[in-house]
Amino acid sequence: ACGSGSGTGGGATAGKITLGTTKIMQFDPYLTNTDIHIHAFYTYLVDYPSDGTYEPTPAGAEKWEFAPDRGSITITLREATFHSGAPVTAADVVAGVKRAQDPDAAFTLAQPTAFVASATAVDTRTVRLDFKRPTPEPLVLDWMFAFPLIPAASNIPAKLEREPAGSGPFRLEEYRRDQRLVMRKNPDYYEADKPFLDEVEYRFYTDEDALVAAFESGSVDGAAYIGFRHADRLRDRFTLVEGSGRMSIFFMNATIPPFDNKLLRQAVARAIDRDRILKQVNFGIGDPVYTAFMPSSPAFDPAYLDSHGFDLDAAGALLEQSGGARKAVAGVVSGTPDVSTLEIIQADLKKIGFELEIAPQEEASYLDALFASKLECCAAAQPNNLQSPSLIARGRQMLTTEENTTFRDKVPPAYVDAVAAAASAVTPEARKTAYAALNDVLVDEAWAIGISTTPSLFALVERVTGLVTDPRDFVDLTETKG
Amino acid sequence: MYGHLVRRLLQFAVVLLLGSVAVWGFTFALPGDPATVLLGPNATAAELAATRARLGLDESFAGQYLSWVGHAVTGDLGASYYSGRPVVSELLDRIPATVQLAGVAMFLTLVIAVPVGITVALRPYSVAGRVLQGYLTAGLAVPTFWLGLLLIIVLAVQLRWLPASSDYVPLWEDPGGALTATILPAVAIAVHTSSVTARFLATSLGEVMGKDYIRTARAKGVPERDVIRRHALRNASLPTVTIVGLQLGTFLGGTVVIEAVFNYPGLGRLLYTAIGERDYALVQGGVLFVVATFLLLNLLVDVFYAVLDPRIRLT
Amino acid sequence: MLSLRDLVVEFGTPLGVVRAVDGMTYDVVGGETLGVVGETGSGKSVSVLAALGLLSSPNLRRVTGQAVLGDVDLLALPQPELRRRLGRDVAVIFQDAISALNPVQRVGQQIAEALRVHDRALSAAAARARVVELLGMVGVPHPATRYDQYPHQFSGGMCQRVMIAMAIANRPKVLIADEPTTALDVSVQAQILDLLRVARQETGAGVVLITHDLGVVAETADRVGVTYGGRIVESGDVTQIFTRPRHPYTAALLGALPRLDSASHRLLPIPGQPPDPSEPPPGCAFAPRCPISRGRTVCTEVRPEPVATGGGASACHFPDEAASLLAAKPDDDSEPDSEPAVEPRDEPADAVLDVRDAVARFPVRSGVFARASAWVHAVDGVSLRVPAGRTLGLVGESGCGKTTLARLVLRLVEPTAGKILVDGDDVGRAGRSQLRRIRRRAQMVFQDPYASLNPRLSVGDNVAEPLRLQGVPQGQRRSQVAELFTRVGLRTEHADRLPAEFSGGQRQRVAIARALASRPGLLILDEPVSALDVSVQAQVLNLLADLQRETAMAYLFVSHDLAVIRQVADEVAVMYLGRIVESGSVRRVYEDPRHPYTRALLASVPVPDPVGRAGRQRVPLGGDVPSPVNPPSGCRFRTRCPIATDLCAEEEPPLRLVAGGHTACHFAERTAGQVLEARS
Amino acid sequence: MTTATSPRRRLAPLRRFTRSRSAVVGAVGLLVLVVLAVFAPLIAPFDPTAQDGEPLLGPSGANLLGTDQLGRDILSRLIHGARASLIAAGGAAMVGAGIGVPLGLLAGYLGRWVDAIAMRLVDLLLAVPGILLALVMIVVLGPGRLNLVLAIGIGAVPEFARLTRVATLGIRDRDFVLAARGMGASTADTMVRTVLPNVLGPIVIQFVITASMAVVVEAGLTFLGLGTPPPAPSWGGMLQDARSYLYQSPSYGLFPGLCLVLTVFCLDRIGRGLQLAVSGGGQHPATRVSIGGAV
Ligand SMILES: Nc1ncnc2c1ncn2[C@@H]1O[C@H](COP(=O)(O)OP(=O)(O)OP(=O)(O)O)[C@@H](O)[C@H]1O
Ligand SMILES: Nc1ncnc2c1ncn2[C@@H]1O[C@H](COP(=O)(O)OP(=O)(O)OP(=O)(O)O)[C@@H](O)[C@H]1O
Ligand SMILES: [Mg+2]
Ligand SMILES: [Mg+2]
Repeated sequence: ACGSGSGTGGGATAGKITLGTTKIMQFDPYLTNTDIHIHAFYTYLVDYPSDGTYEPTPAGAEKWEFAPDRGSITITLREATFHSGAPVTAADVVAGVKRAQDPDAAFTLAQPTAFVASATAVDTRTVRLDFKRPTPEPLVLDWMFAFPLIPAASNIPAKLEREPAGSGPFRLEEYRRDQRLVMRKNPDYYEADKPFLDEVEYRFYTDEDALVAAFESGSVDGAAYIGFRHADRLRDRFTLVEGSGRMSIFFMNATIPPFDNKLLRQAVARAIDRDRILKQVNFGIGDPVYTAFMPSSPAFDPAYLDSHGFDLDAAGALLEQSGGARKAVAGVVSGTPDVSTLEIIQADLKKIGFELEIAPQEEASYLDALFASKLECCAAAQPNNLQSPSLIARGRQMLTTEENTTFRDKVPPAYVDAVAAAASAVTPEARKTAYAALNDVLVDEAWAIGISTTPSLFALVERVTGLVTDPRDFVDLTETKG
Repeated sequence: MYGHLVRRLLQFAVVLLLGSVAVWGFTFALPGDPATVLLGPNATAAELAATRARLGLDESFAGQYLSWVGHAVTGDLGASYYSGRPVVSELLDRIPATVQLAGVAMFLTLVIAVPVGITVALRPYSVAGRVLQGYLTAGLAVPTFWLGLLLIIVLAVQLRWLPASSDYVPLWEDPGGALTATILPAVAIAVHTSSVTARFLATSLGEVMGKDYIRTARAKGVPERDVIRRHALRNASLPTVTIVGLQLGTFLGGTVVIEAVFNYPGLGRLLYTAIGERDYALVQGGVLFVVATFLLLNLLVDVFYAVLDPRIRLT
Repeated sequence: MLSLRDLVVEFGTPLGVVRAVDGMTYDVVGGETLGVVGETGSGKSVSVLAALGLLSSPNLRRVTGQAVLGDVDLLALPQPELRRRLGRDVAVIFQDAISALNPVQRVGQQIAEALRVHDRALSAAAARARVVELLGMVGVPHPATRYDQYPHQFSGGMCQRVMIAMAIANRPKVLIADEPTTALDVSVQAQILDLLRVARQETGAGVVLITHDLGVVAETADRVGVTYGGRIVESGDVTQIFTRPRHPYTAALLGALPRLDSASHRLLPIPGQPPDPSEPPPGCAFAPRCPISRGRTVCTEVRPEPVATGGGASACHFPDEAASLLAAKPDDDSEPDSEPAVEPRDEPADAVLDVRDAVARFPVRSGVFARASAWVHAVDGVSLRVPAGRTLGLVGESGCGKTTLARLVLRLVEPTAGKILVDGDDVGRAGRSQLRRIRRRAQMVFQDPYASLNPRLSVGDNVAEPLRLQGVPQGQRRSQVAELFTRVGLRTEHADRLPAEFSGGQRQRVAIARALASRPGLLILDEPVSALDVSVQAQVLNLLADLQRETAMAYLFVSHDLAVIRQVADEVAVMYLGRIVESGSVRRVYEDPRHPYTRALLASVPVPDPVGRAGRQRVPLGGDVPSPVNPPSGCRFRTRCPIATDLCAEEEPPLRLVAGGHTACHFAERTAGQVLEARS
Repeated sequence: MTTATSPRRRLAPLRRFTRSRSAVVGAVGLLVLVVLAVFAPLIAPFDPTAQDGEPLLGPSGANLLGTDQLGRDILSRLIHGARASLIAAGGAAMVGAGIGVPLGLLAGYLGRWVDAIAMRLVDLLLAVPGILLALVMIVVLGPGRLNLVLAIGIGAVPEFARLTRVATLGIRDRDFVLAARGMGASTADTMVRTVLPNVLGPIVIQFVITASMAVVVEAGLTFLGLGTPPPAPSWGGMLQDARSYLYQSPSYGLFPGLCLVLTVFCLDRIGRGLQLAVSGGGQHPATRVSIGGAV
């Protein structure tokens, strides 16, 4: 599957790779929750390195400057062109911010953009963002890291959904749902010589095992987002790349019985055997987490793993104390490793006399029930909150508003306050206290219990090098060779 | 005969209409909708509502259905919620692949079923007969997906003789490539269907061998080989034609599991993912297309049957 | 020519080994016709099939003996050798001709195949020419067109002609005809028997004619072999067999036969049933039923071997006593059972069944919406009356509407027009509950005893079914069933058995018992004895006669067998294409038939008396019955009528009073004799 | 009058059945399975959901067939898994027969528009790919054993309906049915008491065939993630799990696969035996079979 396409850039490392994946794809970075291809089409204002640290490097933005009171930022855009050939202008950023502020049109960006009051084009390449209140720098940088450059005219959902319109290293060549996505090198990419590859083809697989078999038999050069169980077997023959990944979280729904009982939630929280899950479900890949912060997050506090970790006796005692029901149903998307995770939790809970029933569902049904707050509990993935712990309040179960599916109108005020404090702690000391408080309330309310990080896993033939993921777990092919 | 044909066509229309209502009812009964899948787990209620409005999902059932039927009769089945492409083009994309796989699988089915069926019918107690009867049972018992997996692991992953996943390569462009791509899924399917077909053939051949006209042929002095070829097989093939037709119909409707196992870009997989994604337009158009294909094929089988059987043709 | 020597055929069955043929021996020589006659299951078919290597059932256990054709033993030949002789030296005509032809092959090609397998050099064109010639020879009209048609486009009689053409195609030395006319109407039967005679002359072959119809044998055979229990029990010249039988079984068969030519007397049934081939008795197989054995030990212990006696052979220990059975017959004639004790009354009010202008049409559906595009005029304006205690016999060819008429009475078929009164109640207008009451008073007995009983219920439950439907409580049902069983001569202990365990005759008794359960005043008997062997037929006919005498039930007795109708009926109605063409007392219709159809029917019936057969006048009907969808204009019979004129096509003759009966013919005044004279 | 069974003839079909050695083998095999399923808690050496062992062990003295990825005893799971398979088999066949037989009976006996409507429904059911039908039904009804059985059973309805209809048509005009009407039996009474018992033969055979299909389809649906919910073991589910660990523990997948094959084998043999028994002696060993399957 490797042919040498005639790259327009004419680089020495012209080449083509084929990657297999099981993911669905869309092209609107404001909406998409898939992550394998989006970074190839779009340039963001800044980049973070792939090593887990948060040192911003200029990308779409050439430079930026915070107002001393942290009440605004002025961004100078790099001189670059979109795939369409049009130049990247400040007006495009202003239009993009407008859209990001509309919660109806941009869920991946709406919450992170909440701090922005307005955007103004100072000149064609300079934009000024005014904040609603003084905002910590990390939060703004995280926002810049997440903000894609899109031509204003194309920046509407109906259009972007099907046609990427960015300025990223690759352009869309061909897309056939369920079959393939072909990307060609963008010759006008702002970094000369990059990307190295001329062409990247994604092949879509319905079944993960089919994907791995195809990879092993040489049909594709790489397999993306494969299950950990394949790791051991593939390790000696192929290159394995672990991405930054996400977190696996156990959620309990506080709006309906039995988990409207806080003590019961706390009891169950202590019955999660992270070691065994890491060993048997993750095959040793990933790290334990407790309060939905990745180890790279400034709010990550390993102490909770010891003080509130797996302890069936403590769990039993709390269960006794809660006096509530001893039975619950867990929703989960069928065919995912979360099923096995739940099975382990189930077996442990059984030992302390709590019966957890597992009801695997197909994804759409699961989401439907989740949105309607009908799931009693579930195991689900949660994205990385980068260096701003307040970004934890992004997902449906973590919102501070009534739309929070695990609390609805009863979101604990302490949580709301803790998130607000984290989002406005401008000084490092203030941040420290704010993050600790946030951790405290998360542990106390115990509705979202971290289990482990789940890095994304890629298997590649040896020829392919330089494939990395950014902290959001987006695949970055700019440096990839093959 | 012609009246019969026209009646069958009318029935066809009725079933199609019934089918369209049923499919619509079912898609609306499915929990979740395209918006939920499109936006994923972290979408807010407002975003969901906005997306629904944009996709036209907030109209009434009857309104949507009627406008859909109105367009459908002109051949416009709407557009996929995901790709935005017309459902018809999405389907047309997959049809050649499906037809090719169905063709190869059916060819294999017949190549296996006919000799096996004949041997089992005529020499049930011979060594070959007994062995082949074992095949008939095994063919039914082995789940197709399991067989597919084994084939992949042994032939593709271990021996690397054939590719594990099968892309669609048009037969006329690259016959060798097309064959290597379809042979594994076709075998996985044919093991099951050939054992079913062979049983039918064996049963009807067994029955036909007891018929009076076979005795007549023998009494005329026709050698046994010709009795079987000229008299028995022709009559025994009649009921088998129906089965083969039905099977071909199911092949064309998509062999979901096998397509998933071999990642073959066929109709079945398309519909399977479309259901998962709640791509209503595609599900509705696709299922209707599959139903129509199946019914049309049955109609063809009817006609073919009539051609084979003068008792039907001439009344 | 062909000699079977000591042929033994055995099958393995779940209930043990069945010896279907037990030492069958007979010969046939060129140019002669050997009639092989016997009851069903006596091994007639199996023996020839085994001799020709055509038995292919997987449970065949053993075939021994010899089948010598010319000078080779067919049984000793390897299969390909045998096949080379089949169809060339010996040909077979099978019973059910329609199913004996390949449904998907053109008729002509099937015959041509018979030619070409034995003559590889024969060109297709030459074969075709020869087949067309053959088809013409056997009387298939338009042979060149018919060549390309398929069997389902042929009537049963035509299919049998095709079979005959196929059989004589290679001028075989021996022709075996296995019940060639059994499923056919008398008129067609007469045609086919004529054709067989022609075929024998044409080919000079020896013919083996297998049948269970003594009349057919008497008409056509030169010599006769009578089979019983898988072997020939008597053989000899045809006249001798019929006049001086030397085996009691032969004599008993003749005694059980209803006759067309003589006034009715009580029939002499053979008691008991044929032997069970899985448990053959040690002595004479007929001994348990034999009127002359009288328990003599030699009969029950020693199996009699055939002994040649004066031109024939008989396997009986006391052959001389057999003939006396035949002589005893006339003595019984004194019985008054069928001569009506009561003279027919004229008052219409007394009729239990009164049918007035009944019409039943079935739609022929075609087109897109399956609309009725035409109608089958199954019953087309029939009137008849059956008074209490009397029997109306209804005769006619197959498809003339007899069954439909019988079903109309119980409204199992919806009447299209007309009135049917049972005990004065209008069946057509009756509501649900009234209909149920009517159906209790009128009961039906069906033709096929194997099909008319629910096979999943025990015979007792079958009989109790009408009682259950009337809501009779369990306990009472039981005693009533026991009583019914006794009345029809069944053993009450057998009530728990399934119908499958009974023979045809016994089942017909069960069916009659079931019909009697609701104490009906009217019995509709649709061919109640057609599926039975003569010996059993006689038992059932006698039972029916006895029951009528006891209860004064009225019978509507449907049959295509003129002899049976003569035996049982007081009045007769002759049906043709949905209409009654002649009716009247038995004597009037049989002895002074005024309708040419009645006359033709009577002439077609083979008479079981070979004496004087050469001199008998036969004017069998030509052609087939026209389609009831488009009955001919005017007189419906005119297309086959020997005396039809233009008038007949224009005007439909009404059923009118002629010579003490009713006849629907423009020329009803002419007697049979006059017609013959006019012809010559 | 009650029917005291006459042992001799009533048993004839049974005798014919038992004469076929392979049919008896099948029946015995199935019996063993049923016993295993019913008494699973007594027979299985371990709790099938207890994650007590090391994961993915090969066969050993402690765990005769080894352990699965969560350290559960495979043998115990197989024994308990027989329940899922047998419930799917019996349940689906019952649902299929329960709906299909009355439908076919009504269509065949009443004819005309009832027939037309019923057969169009059947056409439709037949025309929709079975696995998609099951998929949609499970999604709509929600996962769970009962719904699984329902979904597979609905797919089997057309076969039952068509078979029953054809058989009914075959005897609708037979004399004994006419006789029942002639005795004054109502339509419903005739259908249930007279027609139904006489079309039961082929239905019973179809029942067994459907059961054997259902075992395979259950496995296929579990493969698609729609089968028996965890932790209850099912062979299909184990097979699905096992393929992820084929390299770590090759024997894991072998056993559920074998169980599946053996069950279908037994049912198939019984089907043939029944066929022989119903159709009388001298029958051909090859048998009819339904066309559905886990394609
Ligand atoms: N395959 C078989 N297995 C067991 N018994 C058989 C088989 N074929 C025939 N028979 C038995 O052989 C006996 C003779 O049958 P055959 O057909 O020769 O009778 P037949 O005299 O021709 O009677 P019919 O007048 O009914 O044609 C019958 O009792 C029949 O039941
Ligand atoms: N249900 C029906 N639908 C259509 N035509 C029918 C139906 N029943 C009978 N017929 C036709 O009506 C005519 C009379 O049939 P019927 O059965 O009454 O004749 P029959 O005299 O009893 O004949 P047989 O001696 O063969 O029993 C035949 O042509 C037959 O094909
Ligand atoms: Mg016979
Ligand atoms: Mg009749």
